[in-house]
Amino acid sequence: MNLQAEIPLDYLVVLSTIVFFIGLMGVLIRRNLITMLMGIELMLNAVNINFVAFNHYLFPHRLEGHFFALIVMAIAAAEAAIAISLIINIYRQFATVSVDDVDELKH
Amino acid sequence: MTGPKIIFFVLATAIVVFSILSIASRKILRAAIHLLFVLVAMAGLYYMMNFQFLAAVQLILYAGGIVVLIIFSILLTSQINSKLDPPKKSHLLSGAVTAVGGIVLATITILQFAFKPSQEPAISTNMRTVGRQLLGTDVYGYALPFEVISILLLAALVGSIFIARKNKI
Amino acid sequence: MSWSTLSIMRLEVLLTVMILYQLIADLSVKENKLKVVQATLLFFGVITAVGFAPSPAASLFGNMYIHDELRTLLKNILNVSTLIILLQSTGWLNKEENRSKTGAFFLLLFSTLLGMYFMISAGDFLMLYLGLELATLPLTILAAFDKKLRRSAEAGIKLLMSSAVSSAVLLFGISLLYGIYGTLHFSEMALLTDSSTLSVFALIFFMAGLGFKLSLVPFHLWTADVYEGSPLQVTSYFSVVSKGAALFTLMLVLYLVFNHHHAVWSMTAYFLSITTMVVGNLFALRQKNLKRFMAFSSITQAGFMMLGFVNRDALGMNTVVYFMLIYSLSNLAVFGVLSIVVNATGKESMDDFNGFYSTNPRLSLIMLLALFSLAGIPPVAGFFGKFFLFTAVAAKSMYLLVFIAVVNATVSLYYYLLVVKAMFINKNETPIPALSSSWYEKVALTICFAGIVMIGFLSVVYN
Amino acid sequence: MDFSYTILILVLPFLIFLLIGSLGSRWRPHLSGLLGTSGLFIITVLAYVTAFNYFIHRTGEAYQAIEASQLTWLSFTDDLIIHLGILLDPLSVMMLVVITTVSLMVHIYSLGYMKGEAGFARYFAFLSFFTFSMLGLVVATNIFQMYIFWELVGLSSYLLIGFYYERPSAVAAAKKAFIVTRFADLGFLIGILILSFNTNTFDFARLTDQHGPVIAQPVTAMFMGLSVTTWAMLLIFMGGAGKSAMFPLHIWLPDAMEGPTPVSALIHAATMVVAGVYLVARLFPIYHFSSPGSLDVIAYVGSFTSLFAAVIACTQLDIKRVLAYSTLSQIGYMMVALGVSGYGNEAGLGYMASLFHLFTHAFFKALLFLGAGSVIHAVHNNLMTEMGGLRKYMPVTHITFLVACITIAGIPPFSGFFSKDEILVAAFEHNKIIFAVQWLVAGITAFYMFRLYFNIFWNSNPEYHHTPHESPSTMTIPLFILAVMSIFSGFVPFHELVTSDGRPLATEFHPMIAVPSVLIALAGIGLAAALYYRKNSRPETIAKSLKAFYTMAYRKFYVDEVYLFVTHKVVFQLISRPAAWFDRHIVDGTMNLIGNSTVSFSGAIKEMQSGEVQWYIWYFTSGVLLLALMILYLT
Amino acid sequence: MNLLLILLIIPLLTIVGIALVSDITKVRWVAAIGMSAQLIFSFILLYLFFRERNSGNTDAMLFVSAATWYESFNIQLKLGVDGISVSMILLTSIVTFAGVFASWQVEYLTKEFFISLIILAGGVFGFFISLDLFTMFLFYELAVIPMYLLIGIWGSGPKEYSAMKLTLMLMGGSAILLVGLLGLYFNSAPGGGRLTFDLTEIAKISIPLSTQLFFFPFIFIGFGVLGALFPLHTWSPDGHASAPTAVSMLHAGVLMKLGGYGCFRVALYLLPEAAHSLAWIFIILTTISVVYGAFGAVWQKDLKYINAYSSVSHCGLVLFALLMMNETATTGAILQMISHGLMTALFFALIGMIYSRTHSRMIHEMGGLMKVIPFLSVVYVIAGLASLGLPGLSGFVAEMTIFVGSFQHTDTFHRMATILACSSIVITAVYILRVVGILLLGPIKDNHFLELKDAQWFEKLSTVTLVASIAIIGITPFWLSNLIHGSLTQMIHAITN
Repeated sequence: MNLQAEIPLDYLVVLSTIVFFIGLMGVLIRRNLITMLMGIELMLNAVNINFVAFNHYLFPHRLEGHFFALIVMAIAAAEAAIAISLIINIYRQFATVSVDDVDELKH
Repeated sequence: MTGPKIIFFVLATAIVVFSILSIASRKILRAAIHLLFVLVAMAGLYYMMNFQFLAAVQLILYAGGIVVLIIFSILLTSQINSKLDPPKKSHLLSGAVTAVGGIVLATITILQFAFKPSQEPAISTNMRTVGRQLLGTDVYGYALPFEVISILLLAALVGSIFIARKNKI
Repeated sequence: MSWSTLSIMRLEVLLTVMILYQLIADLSVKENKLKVVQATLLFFGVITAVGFAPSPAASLFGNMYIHDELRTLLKNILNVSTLIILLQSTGWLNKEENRSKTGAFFLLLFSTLLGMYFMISAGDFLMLYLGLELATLPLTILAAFDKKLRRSAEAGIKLLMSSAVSSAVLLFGISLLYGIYGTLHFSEMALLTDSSTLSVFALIFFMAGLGFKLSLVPFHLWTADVYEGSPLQVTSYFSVVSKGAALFTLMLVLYLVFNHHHAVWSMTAYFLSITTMVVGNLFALRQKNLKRFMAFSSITQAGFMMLGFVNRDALGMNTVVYFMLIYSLSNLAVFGVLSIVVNATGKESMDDFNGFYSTNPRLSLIMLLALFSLAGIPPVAGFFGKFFLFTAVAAKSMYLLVFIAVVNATVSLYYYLLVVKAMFINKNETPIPALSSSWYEKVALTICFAGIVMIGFLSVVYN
Repeated sequence: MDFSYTILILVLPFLIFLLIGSLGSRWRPHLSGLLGTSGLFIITVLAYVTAFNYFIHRTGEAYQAIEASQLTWLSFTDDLIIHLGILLDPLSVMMLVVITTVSLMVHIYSLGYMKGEAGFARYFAFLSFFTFSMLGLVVATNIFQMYIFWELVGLSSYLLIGFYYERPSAVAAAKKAFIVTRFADLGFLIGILILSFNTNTFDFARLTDQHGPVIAQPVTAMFMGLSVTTWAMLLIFMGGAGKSAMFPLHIWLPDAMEGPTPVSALIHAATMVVAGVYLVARLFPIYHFSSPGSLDVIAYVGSFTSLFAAVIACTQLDIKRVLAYSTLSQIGYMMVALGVSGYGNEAGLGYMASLFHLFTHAFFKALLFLGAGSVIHAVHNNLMTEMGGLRKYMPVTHITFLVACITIAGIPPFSGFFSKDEILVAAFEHNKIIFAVQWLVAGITAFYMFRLYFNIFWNSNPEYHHTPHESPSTMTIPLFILAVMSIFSGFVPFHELVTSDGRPLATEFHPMIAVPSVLIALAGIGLAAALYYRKNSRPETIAKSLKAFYTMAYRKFYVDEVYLFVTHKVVFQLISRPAAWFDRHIVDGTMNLIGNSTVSFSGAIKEMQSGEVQWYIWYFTSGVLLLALMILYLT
Repeated sequence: MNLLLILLIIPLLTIVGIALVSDITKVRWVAAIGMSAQLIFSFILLYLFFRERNSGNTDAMLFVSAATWYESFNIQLKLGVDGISVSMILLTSIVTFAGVFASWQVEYLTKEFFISLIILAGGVFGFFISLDLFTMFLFYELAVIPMYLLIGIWGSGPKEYSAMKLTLMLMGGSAILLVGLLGLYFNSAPGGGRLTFDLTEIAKISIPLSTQLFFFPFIFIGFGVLGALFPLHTWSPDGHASAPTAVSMLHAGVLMKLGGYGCFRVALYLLPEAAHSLAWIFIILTTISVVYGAFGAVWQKDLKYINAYSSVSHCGLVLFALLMMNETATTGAILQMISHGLMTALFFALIGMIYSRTHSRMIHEMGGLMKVIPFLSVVYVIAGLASLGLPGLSGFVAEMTIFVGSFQHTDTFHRMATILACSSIVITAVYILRVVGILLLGPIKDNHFLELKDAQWFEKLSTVTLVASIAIIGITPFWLSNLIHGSLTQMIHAITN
C-alpha cells in the first residue's frame, strides 16, 4: 500500500505541526503534571510523524527517519519513566501533582 | 475517493480530535485513554507508510508501555473520577495564542517550501533490512545509537528506581 | 569493532566501563563506600589523563562518530572540569546521609558525561539528539537528588518538564531539517546549501533546543530554580560541564554544518547575547542566595559566550573555547569554596559570608580571584577571555554590540563586588567558622587557582 | 664697571630668611634680630655702593640700563623665557636705596618695638623675606620675574599682616589683603599674557625700547573697541592699582594696619604699596607711546583716590588708619604725576616728579608710622581720642613727628615741598582740573596731618593708666635718622638722576604754583590748629553741621560694605553654594539615578521568574516563535 | 632583560616579601624598603635617561624592548619611556614612598593594606612604561581595582557606597575606553598588513577622519573619567572623602594622572585630526570643571571634600591644557600633573595626620592648630600656597606654563577660555586661605587640642619628601620642563601636522 499517490506530503506535515502545537497547548494549560506529560508525549509523536513521512515520501532509499522515530520512541519511554518517578517524588513531598503548587523556587 | 485516502482522513481526524480531547477533558483517566487512541491512530499511519515494524513498536512501546505507566501514576497520585479543575484563563489565553501562532507560522513556512524527493530507488522496509541496519556498524548502520540507547535506558532505570523507591531517603 | 576503533573511542569506552563498574560496585559493596569513591576518582583521573594522549582523527560508524583534535580538546576540558567537581564533591558524598547514594550519583553523572561526549563527537543529528537526551535525563534525577528536600524535587520536575519540551522543539527542528536536506549526517549536510525560509525556521528551533541547555534568555528560566534546588555539586556540574557541552555542540554544528547559514545564526547570536547579558545581569543584581546568584551570573556569562558566535571566523571559535575554559575554572573555584562552606555549615546566603575573610582568608582569596575572573578584571584570566571575545566582536566592527557588552560587564562587576564586599568589608558577629578542607578539595581548588592566575599570562594556552 | 656683586643684594636676605626661618625658633630671640639687622646693614651698604657706582658713571648723556646678572629660569617658548636677573637703571637703583634704607630703619626700630613678642624670630625672618622679594621686584629684568616677586611680596605682606595670627581681625585683614591683591594680580597676569602674546617677549629692555619693534610697530588688533595693547596696559595697571591700593582696590590697606606698626611703616607706607607706581614707571614708554589713553585713566584714578582718601582721613580716629589713608592719597599724587607726564626731557617732568615724591614720601611716611608706633607703644592704644599732650612725655617722638607732618604738608624747604611742587607743576601743564584737585588735596592733607599731630601731642591729656615714657633708643635713633632724611632728601638732584629717558632735565621754580600750594597748606594747618590745638566743641559742631557727609566719610563711603556684599553674598551664597548643591544633587544625582533605576527595574521584572514551570515553558516556546519570526523577517 | 622591568619587579618582590613576613612592624619595613628601592631606582632611571639623551640618542622612546605575547592578536609586552613617562614614574615613586610612611599607623589588616597599595602602585608603573595599548589597558584596570578594597575595608564614612561608586564609574570609563581601543586596533592597518596594539606603530599610520571622529570620544571620555572630566567627576569627592590617607594620596596624586596621560598619549596623539575638530567641546567642559570645581571647593566644610574639588579643578586644568595641543601648554599640563600629584598627595597626607589627632575633618570644628601642631600647620600652609600657585613652588610653574602656552593659541575662543581658566587662581586663593584661616590660625577652638602631639618621625619623613619635591620643582623648574619639552616636540609635531 502506497500513500504517496493518494495524499500529498504537506497534509502529513501540517498534521504533525497541528498535533505538535496541540501537545504544547496541553503542556501550557493543564495544571496536572501527568497531563502535562501527556502533552509532551503528543509533541514527540508529532515529530515522529514528520520523520516517518519525510522518509516515506522523499527519501525512501534510506531508513534514517524511520530509525530516528524508533530512537525517539525509546527515549520517550525513558523520559516517561523518569518523569513519572519524579512526579511521584513530587507527590510525596508536596502531596499534590498540581503544577501550580510547585512554585516555591522563584524570583 | 479511494480507500487509502479515506483511511488516512479517518486517521488524521482521529489523531487531531483525540489529541484535542486528551488535553481538554477534565477527567484525567479519560485524557489518558484519548492519548491512547491518538497513539494507536498514529501506528495506523505508520502502517500505511509500510513501516510495519515501527507501527508495531509504537503499539507495544507506547500503547503498551507508556500509557500504562501513565495510568499507574494516575492511580497512584489522584482519584480517578474527580474532575480536574479547569485551566486558568491566563494560561488558556497565552497558551492558545502561542499554539495558534505557532501553527500558523509553522504551516506557512512549511507550505512555502517545496520538498525535493530524492531520485534514488527506494529500499524495501521489511524486517530483514531493518534488522540488518539496526545492528550495522558501517554507513547507515545503527549499532552505535542502539548501544547508547541501552545505556540511556539503564541510567533511566537506575534513576527512576533511585527516586521512586521509598525505603531509603 | 577493531582495536583501532576502541583506541579512537577510548574515552567513551572507558566511561562505559566506569558506569558498569559503578553499577556493580553499588550492588556489591555495601559498607565503606569511601573505597568506591577513591577508586572512582582514581579511575576517572586515569580517563582524564588518557584523554590527553594524542590519537589520529577518524570517523566511525559511517560518520556517526567523529573524532579529531578539536573534539578531544573539548572533551578534555569537560573531563578536567568533571574531575574537579568530583574532587569537590567528596566532602558531600562522605556525609552520612549520602553514603548510600554514591553509586547512583556516579552512575548518573558519568552517563550524562558520556552523553556529552556523544554530543560533541556526534556525526549526525541522531547521535546528537541521543547524546543530548543522555546528558539531560539523568541530570533531572541528579537535580532531584536531595530526596529529603522539597526544593530538590521541585528542581527535578521543573528541569524535566521544560527540558522535555525543549528537546521536543529541538526534534521538531531536526525533523524539518531532515525533510529539507534529506539527510541527518553532518558531512553530507555541510555540502548542501539550502537557504530557504523553512531551513532558517528549523535552524532556529534547533538552536533554541541547545540554547535551552546553554540557558540563553529567553530559554533560561529553568536555570535559576534548578540551580538553587539541586545539590551544590550538581549545580556546579550544570553551570560548567553541561553548559560547556551544549556550547561546544552548538559551536561545532553551527560552524561545521550550517556555515552557509552564518548570517542567520550570527544574527541570532547577536540578539540572544544582548537579551541574555541584560536579563542575566538584571536578575543577578538582586540575588541573595549564592547558588541562585551564580545561576544568573552563569546566564550572563552565557550571554558573553554568544558574543563569540557573532564572528563566524576561526577567531570567534577560538575565543569562545578559550572563554569557556576560563569560565569553567573560575566558576569551579567559586563552587569549590561554596561546597566547602555549604557542606560544613549549610549556609549559602550572601549575608552568611559577611566577615568570611576574617575566618577563612585563603578560601575568600580564591573566591575573590574567581569572582574577579568572572568579572573580567586583570590580571586574572577572565580579563583575557573577555577581552578576546570583545575583540572577536569588534573584528566584525559591531561596536554597538561591544559597547552593550562592556556596559554589561561593568554592571556584572557590581554584583560580583557585592560578594567581595560581604566577604572582606562587612562585619559579622557570627562569621562562618574557620573551615578545614579535605585533601581532595585542596587539590581541586589549587588547580582552579593556578588556572585562574596563570592562564592569562601563558599565551600558549590560547594558541 | 662690574656690578656682579649686586647679586648679593638678593641672595643675602634670602639666606637670612632661610637661616632664621629654619633655626630661629631654637635660638635666643634677639640673636635672630641682630642677625637680621646686621645682615640688612650689609645689604644697605651694598645698595649705596651700587647707587654711587652707578650714578657717577654716566656713559654719554643718558644713563644706560645694565643687566648685572642673568640666568634662565624657565623657558616657555624660544622667545618667551623667564630670566632671573638684576637690572640696574636709575629707577631700580633709586628703589634699592629707598627700600634698603627704610628696611634697615625698620629693622633697628623693631629690635626695640617687638622686644618680648612671641614670634620675634619669625618676625625677622618674614622681614628679611619681604626685603628679599621687594628687592627682587625692583631689579626685575623682565615682566614675568616682576610678577613672580610681585606675588612673593604679596605673600610676605600676608604673613606680616597676619603676624598676630591668634587675633581673628588680623587673620581676616591678612586674608582680605591677599585676596584683593590676588584679584588685581589676575588682571596683571592676563595683561602680561596679552602683552607677551602680541609682543612675544617679556624683557623690559625690548618692551620699553622706544625704537624697538614693540613700540615702533604696535599691534593694531582691536577688542571691544579698544586696542589690545590698551587692554593689556589697563589690566597691568589693575595689578599695580591692587598693590598700590588705588580706588576701588584700596580697601585692604586700612585693614592691613592690623599688622605690627613697623611693618606698616615698611610695607604699607614706604615700599610695597608704591610697587604699582614703580610698575607703571617701569613700563612707562609703552604706556606713553602705545596706549596714551590708559595714562589718562591712571591720572584720573590717582587723582580721585587722593581726594577720596584725604577726605576719609579727616574723619578717622585710629591714628594708623589716618596714616594709611594719607598714604593712599600720597600714592594718588604719584599716579597723577605719571598719568600727566610725557616722555623725554622736559615733557617727562611728571615722571621725574612722581618718582621724586615716591622717594621723599618713603622717608617721611615711614617716619610718621614709626612715630605713631612709638606713640602706640607708649600708650597701648590706637585711638587719638585716647591721646593728647604727649609732647611732654616723649619729646624725640614729638619733634620727629612734627618734622614729618611739616614735610608731608609741603612746607618749604622740607623735602615734601619740592616733590609735591613738581607734581603740581606737571599737573598744571597737562590738565587744569586735576591740578585743582591736587591743590585742594594738598590743603586737606595739611589739615588732617595736623589734626593728627595736635590730637596726639597737644589737646588735653586724658588720664593714662600709667604715665607714657619716651621709647628706647633703638626706636628713637631710626626716628631721628629718618627725620633728617625727610628734611634734606629734597635737595637730592633728582631731576638729573631719575628721569623718563635717563637724560637730566632742567627744572625751574614756578612761584605761580608753589605759592598757592604753600598757602593752602598753611591754611589747612591753621584750621587744624584752630580745631584741635585745645579741646573744644568745634569739631563736633562741624561734624554735626554736615552730618550726612561726615558719617559717609567716617564709614569710608561704604566701600567695604559693597565688598562684603560681593564676597559673601555673591561669591559664597550665589555661586559657590549653588555650585556645590548642583554638583551633589544634579550631577551626582544623575549618576545615582542611573544605578538606582537599574536596580528598581530589575525588581520590576522579577515576576518573569514566577516559579511556575508552565510560564517558563511558555516564555521558551513563544520566545522561539518570536525569534523565528524576527529572523525570518530580517532575512 | 629590560631595566624598565625592574619597575615591575620591585613591587612584585615587595608584595611577596610582605606576604611572607608576619608581624606588623616587619610588614611596614618591607613595604618601606621596597618603595625606597623603587624611589632610588626611579632616580637612577632619570639619570640614565639624561645620560642617554646627552649621548645623542634622539629616539622618541628609550630603553625600548618588545616581547611578543599573544601572537595571534599581535599583542606585545612592549616597554619604553620618554621624558614624560620618566617624570610620571618619578612622581609615582615619590608619592608611593610618602604614602607608605603616611600609612605607617594602619593597624587593621596591615599586610593586606600594603599589598593592595603596592598592587595599585605597580599597576600605575606598568601603565606608564607600557607602549602597547593592550598592556596599557591591563595595567590601567589593575591599578583601578584595588581601590575598591582599599576604600571599602580601610575607608571611613559611607565607604561601601563611595567605593562601589568609584569603582563602577572608573570601570565604566575603562569599558568605554575599551571600545575605543578596539576601534584603534582594527583600524591600525588600513593598507592591509598586521593589526597592532603598538602605540608607536599606530602613531605612524593615518586613520581616516571619520573613523577618528567616531572613536575619539570613546577614548577621551574613557580616560577623562579618571581625569575627573566634568560631569563625570562625581566619584572623586566621595571616593576621596572615604578613602584612607595613603589611598587618597595615591589616587589623587597618581591614579588621576593616568587619565591625563592616557588622554594625551592615546586620544590626542593617535587621533589628532579628530582631536582638532572635537577639541572645542571638551575645552568647554574642562573650562567648566576648572572654574566650577574651584567654586565647589569654596563651599565645602570637609577638608577632604575641599581638596577633592580642588583636584577636580586642577585636573580639569590638565585636560584643558592638553586640548590646546601646543608644546608649551602640553608641557604645562604634564608639569601640572606632577605638581598637582605632589601637592594633593601632601594635602591628603596632612589631612590624614590632622584627622588622626583631632578626629574631625570639619574645618569649623577646628581652629588655631598653628599653635599646637606647628610643623604640620606650616607644611599645610606651604601645601596651600603651592596649590594657589605661589612662585617658588611647583604649582606656579605648572600653571604659568599652562596659561602662557594656552594663550599662545591663535584662536580667540581658546584665549577667552584661557582667561576664564586663569580666574580660577583667585578662587583657589579664596578657598585655600579660608581653610588656613579657619583651621590653623585664630584662637584655639578646643582645649583638647592642647594635648595634641606634633608630627612623628615617619609623618615628618613623608611630608618633608613631598614638600622638598614641590620646592625643588618650584625653584628650579627648568630641568623638568626641558625633560618634558624635549620629548614633546616630536609628538606635538605629529599632532599638529
